Amino acid sequence: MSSSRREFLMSSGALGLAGLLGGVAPFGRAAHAAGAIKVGLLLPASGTYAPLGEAIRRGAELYVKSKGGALAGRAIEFTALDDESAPPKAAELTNKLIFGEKVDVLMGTVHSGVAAAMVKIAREAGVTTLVPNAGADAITGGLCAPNVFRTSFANGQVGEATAKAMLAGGVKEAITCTWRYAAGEEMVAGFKRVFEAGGGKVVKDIALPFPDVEFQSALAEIAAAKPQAVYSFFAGGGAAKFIKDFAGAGLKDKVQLWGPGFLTDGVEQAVGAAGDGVKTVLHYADGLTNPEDAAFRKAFQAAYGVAPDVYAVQGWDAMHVLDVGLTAVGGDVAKKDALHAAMAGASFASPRGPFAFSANRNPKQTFYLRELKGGKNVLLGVAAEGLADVGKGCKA
Amino acid sequence: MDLVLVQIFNGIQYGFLIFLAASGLTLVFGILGVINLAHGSFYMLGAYLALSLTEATGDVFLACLLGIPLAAVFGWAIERLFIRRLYGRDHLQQVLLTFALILIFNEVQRMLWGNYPHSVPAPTWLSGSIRLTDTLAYPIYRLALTVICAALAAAMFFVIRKTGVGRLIRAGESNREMTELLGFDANRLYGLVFAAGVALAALAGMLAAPVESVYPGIGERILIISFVVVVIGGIGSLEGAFLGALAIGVADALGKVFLPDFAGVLVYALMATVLVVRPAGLFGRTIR
Amino acid sequence: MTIALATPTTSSVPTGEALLAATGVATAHGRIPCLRDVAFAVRPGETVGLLGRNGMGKTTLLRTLTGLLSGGPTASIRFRGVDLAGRRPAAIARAGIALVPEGRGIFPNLTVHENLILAARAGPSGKREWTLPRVFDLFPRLAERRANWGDQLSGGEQQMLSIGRALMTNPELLMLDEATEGLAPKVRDEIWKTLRIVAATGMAIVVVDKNLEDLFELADRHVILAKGEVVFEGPTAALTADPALVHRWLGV
Amino acid sequence: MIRLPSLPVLALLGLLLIGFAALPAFAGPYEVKFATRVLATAVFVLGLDLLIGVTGLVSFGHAAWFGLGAYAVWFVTPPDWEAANLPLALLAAVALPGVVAAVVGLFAVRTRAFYFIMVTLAASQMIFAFFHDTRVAGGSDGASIDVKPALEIAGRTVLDLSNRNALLWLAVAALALAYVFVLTLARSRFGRVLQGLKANETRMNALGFDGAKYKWASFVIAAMVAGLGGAIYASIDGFVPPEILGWRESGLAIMMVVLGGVGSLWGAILGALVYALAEEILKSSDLVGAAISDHWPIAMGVLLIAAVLGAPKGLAGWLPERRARPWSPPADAETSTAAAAPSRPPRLEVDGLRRTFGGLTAVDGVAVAFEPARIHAVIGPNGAGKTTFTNLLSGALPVSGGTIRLDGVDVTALSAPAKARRGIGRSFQRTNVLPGFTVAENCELSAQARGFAGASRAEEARAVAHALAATGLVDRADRTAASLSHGEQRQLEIAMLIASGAKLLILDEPLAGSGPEETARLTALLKDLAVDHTILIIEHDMDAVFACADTVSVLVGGRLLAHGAPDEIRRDAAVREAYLGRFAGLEDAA
Repeated sequence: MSSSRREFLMSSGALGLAGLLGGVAPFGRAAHAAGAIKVGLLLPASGTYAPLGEAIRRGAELYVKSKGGALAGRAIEFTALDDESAPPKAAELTNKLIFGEKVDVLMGTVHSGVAAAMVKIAREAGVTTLVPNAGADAITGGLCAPNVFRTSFANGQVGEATAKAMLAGGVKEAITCTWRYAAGEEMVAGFKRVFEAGGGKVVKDIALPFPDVEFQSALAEIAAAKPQAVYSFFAGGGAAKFIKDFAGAGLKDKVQLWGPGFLTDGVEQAVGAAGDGVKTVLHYADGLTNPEDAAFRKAFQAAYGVAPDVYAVQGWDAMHVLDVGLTAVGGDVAKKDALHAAMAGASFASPRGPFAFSANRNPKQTFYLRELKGGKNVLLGVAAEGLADVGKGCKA
Repeated sequence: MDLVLVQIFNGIQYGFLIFLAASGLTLVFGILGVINLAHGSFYMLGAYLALSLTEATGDVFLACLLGIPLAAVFGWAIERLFIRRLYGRDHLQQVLLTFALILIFNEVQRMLWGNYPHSVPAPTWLSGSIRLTDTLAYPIYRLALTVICAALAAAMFFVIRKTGVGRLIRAGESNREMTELLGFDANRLYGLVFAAGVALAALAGMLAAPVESVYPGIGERILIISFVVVVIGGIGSLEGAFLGALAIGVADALGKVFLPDFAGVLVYALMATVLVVRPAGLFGRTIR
Repeated sequence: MTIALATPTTSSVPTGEALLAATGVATAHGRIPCLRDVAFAVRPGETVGLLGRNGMGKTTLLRTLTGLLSGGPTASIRFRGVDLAGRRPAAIARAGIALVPEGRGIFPNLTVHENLILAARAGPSGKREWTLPRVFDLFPRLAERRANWGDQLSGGEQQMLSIGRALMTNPELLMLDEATEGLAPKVRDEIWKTLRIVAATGMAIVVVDKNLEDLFELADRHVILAKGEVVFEGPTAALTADPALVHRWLGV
Repeated sequence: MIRLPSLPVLALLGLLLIGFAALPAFAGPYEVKFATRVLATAVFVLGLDLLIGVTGLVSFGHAAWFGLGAYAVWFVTPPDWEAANLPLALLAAVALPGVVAAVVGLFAVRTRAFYFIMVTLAASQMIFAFFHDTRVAGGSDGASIDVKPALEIAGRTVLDLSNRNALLWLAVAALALAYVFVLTLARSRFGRVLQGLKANETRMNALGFDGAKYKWASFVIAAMVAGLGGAIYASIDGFVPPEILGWRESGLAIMMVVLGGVGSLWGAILGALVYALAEEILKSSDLVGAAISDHWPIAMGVLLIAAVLGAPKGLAGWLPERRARPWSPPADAETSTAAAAPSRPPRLEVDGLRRTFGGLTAVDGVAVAFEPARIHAVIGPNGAGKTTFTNLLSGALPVSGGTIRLDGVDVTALSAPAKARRGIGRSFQRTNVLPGFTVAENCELSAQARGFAGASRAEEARAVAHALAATGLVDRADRTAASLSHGEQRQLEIAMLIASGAKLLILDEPLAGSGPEETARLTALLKDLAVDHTILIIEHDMDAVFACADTVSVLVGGRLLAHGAPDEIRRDAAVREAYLGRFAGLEDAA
């Protein structure tokens, strides 16, 4: 695969750089095993979202392992790059996976900004693309394309579900608090759309530069405004710190803390008692009763020694969707149209409950209301059922 | 109104912390004449030392006690190996070499401690909160941090003003040649000052670890802020750095509440304004 | 006007006795040579006047002797039997050579008191003859100004402080560059008086100054530099006896 | 002086460009995109080298201009799916950084060295914070350009940047253009002044150039060049993250400049390429082994430290430099030397001249007249106020009182450049030639200052020929100033003054550091020049002063103690007293 690259480098050599560089080919990589399908993982392995990236990778790998290491008879080979949740590197790394590594399937990522850049390139390249987390509305909205599939959520979708639960829980006024970036804004926009339509009042919007974790100013503002509740979207390390600082500022017993489930997922242990009573809404929860979840949790615990979270489910389901598609085309990734059509039609029982795609290839799914208690996201009930995103289908 | 007061307090607390980091930078720059871009890496080193040593000892203050000498020795070695070659060279080379050091330090951090963010627990005996208003409480560790930083600032001023080492540092800052003519080896003085600068940055990182959480690249924000503080205060001026740090801290805290979109711009705008009005910073350039 | 070019008579300084014996000093600023093969010696307890017009190399020689400049590969600077050539200034200072530099080198951000105690150390042979009280004794004015910052002093006070500070290091050889330049006549007289007191303690002194009369009164011997070379070396009497010589090398 | 590239360098650059342009024929999309990014970076770094290498300003915020160029493309790209206009995008990418840099530059060029570094850093961080923290252009997520610029002529799309090969070729063309532009600029009369500022700003101001204006202009131009690079960058993936404005990118660009060789310009291109390739190589485990590729930043850091300490001249140091084009006298030099020569040397008259610094009076009521076509020496002990006196005459310092008249015209209040244009030229205590320039180029730069006084190019060329001839440097014309002997450098200083059109030469210690032979040659030269110049020298070498001066003025304690013919001065009792103290009387006693 890399003969053209060697030529490129040879030509550099011919251009007088040979002496300089020792005539070496910097882009060369060993060709992958014949017959294997190459899946490129663009996931954060560092930074505030690193734990999320790891969970997604584990979920995906576990699914493939559970199928004996092959989908539709084709071995799956993963190639991972660390995107550091840094948008500036997104384009370069995506190019590297698609054109450098020549992956058959691209899977990524957590950060919405990185995902937006990735999807732009993936659309042009037409490579089969799975988005296992980043909820940027545009990915299955303005940027949507037949080759792009999301197995997680759209940001607005989660915000809407949370607003429904908060209204149902009797919350009338709230402050929103999030990072000032696409995901945060969309989570808030979706929330406000439904919350205000349902008679709720948003007192104030607080937005911090991403990924700032100095929350003192925000907490002081919240304390000064004394709202009934805070609707807050943070994730990963930032979420853990927000919950702890929220309690440390003495707000825990005065103001209800609500948010999309990312606020508490993966940080249940880290926040300890400070997190007790935080209510969140998500398309996954601890204590679901479906058999798929029971099996999934058992396998995950056995493989990695920790309980899975929503990110692991999203990674798992991404491979499940790919599995459906590959099975339909007999493992031939070159039949892209058929592959993508089959994937778009995927409908199966996921650990999160029933899974199917909307017209935008974003999941239509159930959202659960949970409360963090003693280090567990305890299921309180269903917040919204069969909720789709607001996207209106692709333009192209 | 409460909010303003609370924010001023938050700003002062943040200001003290950046003073600790910036004081090392201003000393190194004022006396050695070296632009040290790697200063933030030493803050990062401190934060990670706090992480490891707190795990080992169970208390972040014990970690500080162990970490300070470690950081100082590390700084002394870095001065011997690299910084010493930069004296008298032009700024371009100083910028480059210390920039290259950042690349190396960041990667070493990744090798030793990995990429995940970690949190460092505040000591249990300081883990509560004090109620400020009926809705707002303030974590005791943050209060303690403010007190400790204030005490350290006072100690630093005492050392600089009242002790033999302080005299020598001030002398070296104003006239290197004359200190040598009086029999003091400037290279040793420079090694000492650099080690002290590293220890101060690391100490700031160690103390901040419980409130900031520890993550890769933690030093870079503090690096740029420290430079802003040094320029506002006047190169080599501890008083200037002190006032500059407090001004930046308060401006940042108030900006976050009242001009949320422009809080980041505000800090640099403050520096630009100071430079236009007083091109050499608030306090000329000698340490008294 | 007859001009007698006196060649350096190194024979008048038997090296065996010399406190300081420098030979082959050839200092250059970049590609401009400033000193050309200069030899310079000081005997124990002797006071030497170093003369020459501006730009002829006096300051350069003092700076070379104190290690601030390199005397070139041929230089040998033996002091109390040890070759100091190539040593760092701090090591030379500790070996017992103190310089009161042109411009005085007062630390403006240290008080008078701090300027003095910063320098306090025992001499190379372990003696501590010059202490803070004794310096204040020598310059009562400094005692009055002890709490003032260095940059709050008048020129004369600064020069006193610079001399006092040099003495605090208990040197074996005290060198002064432009000892009284820019000072009022009364202050000059005080400086000269002080230098005579110091010389009387047996300390070796090298003085660069333009006031020949005072210098001739103080110094035992003189060295004249011109264009980076030693053009005269001899006792004071040799100069006072030959005004033409003085005019040739120092006059207008 | 920045030279045209030598033949091997030209060949290398040509091959590189052809190689880049031909890349799509044998490489895949990844390589094409990689190469395009290298080209964009090279344009950016080229702009920075114009600042660092030519003007001598180390900017630690240059990425702001690169980033603004990229964002500018976003600003002019319509959010819908209509085609974006390529010429408009490129224009915006150059104009936006240019306008912002014009404002920042007003403040930045007033600072020096460290403060310049800090001001540019602060400016770029401010711009970064603006784009990162506000949602003006996508905030921290970055700006997404959905439709790439295209060039349409008469309804036909001629060049569409969404075609990656087209973008590559545009990038190749942009780099080639940017290189030719920056090189031409650096070698132009304007660029020559910039290089002069880098070598010695005080000197340039004394010659009559307003350094701040030139620095400002180069700051803005460098920003615009970087903006062009940013436009290409933005078109690669249609994605502009705010981090490209930040200090890390600025630092990397400085790395590339230094790696390539500061001030060579083509080195910037090589620096960008080699840095990118080195990073790729170090990241590739096949080539360097997993032990290194897993921790490539360490290897990169070590390489860079080695490069900084070991090869300060960078890659450019390894390839030959082209020699300077030999200087040739203008065709009409023979006939017109006389015409270029000064019409008549001026008379300088000062009255009651005074200058105080705080409480100290450095020059105290000096009144003296310097007759034309003579050598006047000013002597006096250290601290007598001689240098202050010359600074007042040349305009480097404003006077506190008194008047200065040049041929009867009051020039007291004029600035240094203005006085220089009136024919007052001064040299400095330390030699002050521009070491990297040839002798002829040094003089040409000085002669350029005549342009302010309305001299034509031909007159400038004649002035150079005249200056070289008058100072006996014609056979040294093509040597670099750095390679001259000390005495020759002094001659060159004087030649520069003459070339600049000075009629009154104020020379501060022209003989300092000269050996006897050089002294003899220089004094002979001064005597020759005194035919059509008025010369004022400050000198400590009394033998030389009394050998060549027509009058001697003695300054003591800021006052004019005596003024007269050398013999009078020699006999003056007050002067002797000043020089020898009370010992002056001993001669009479003896």
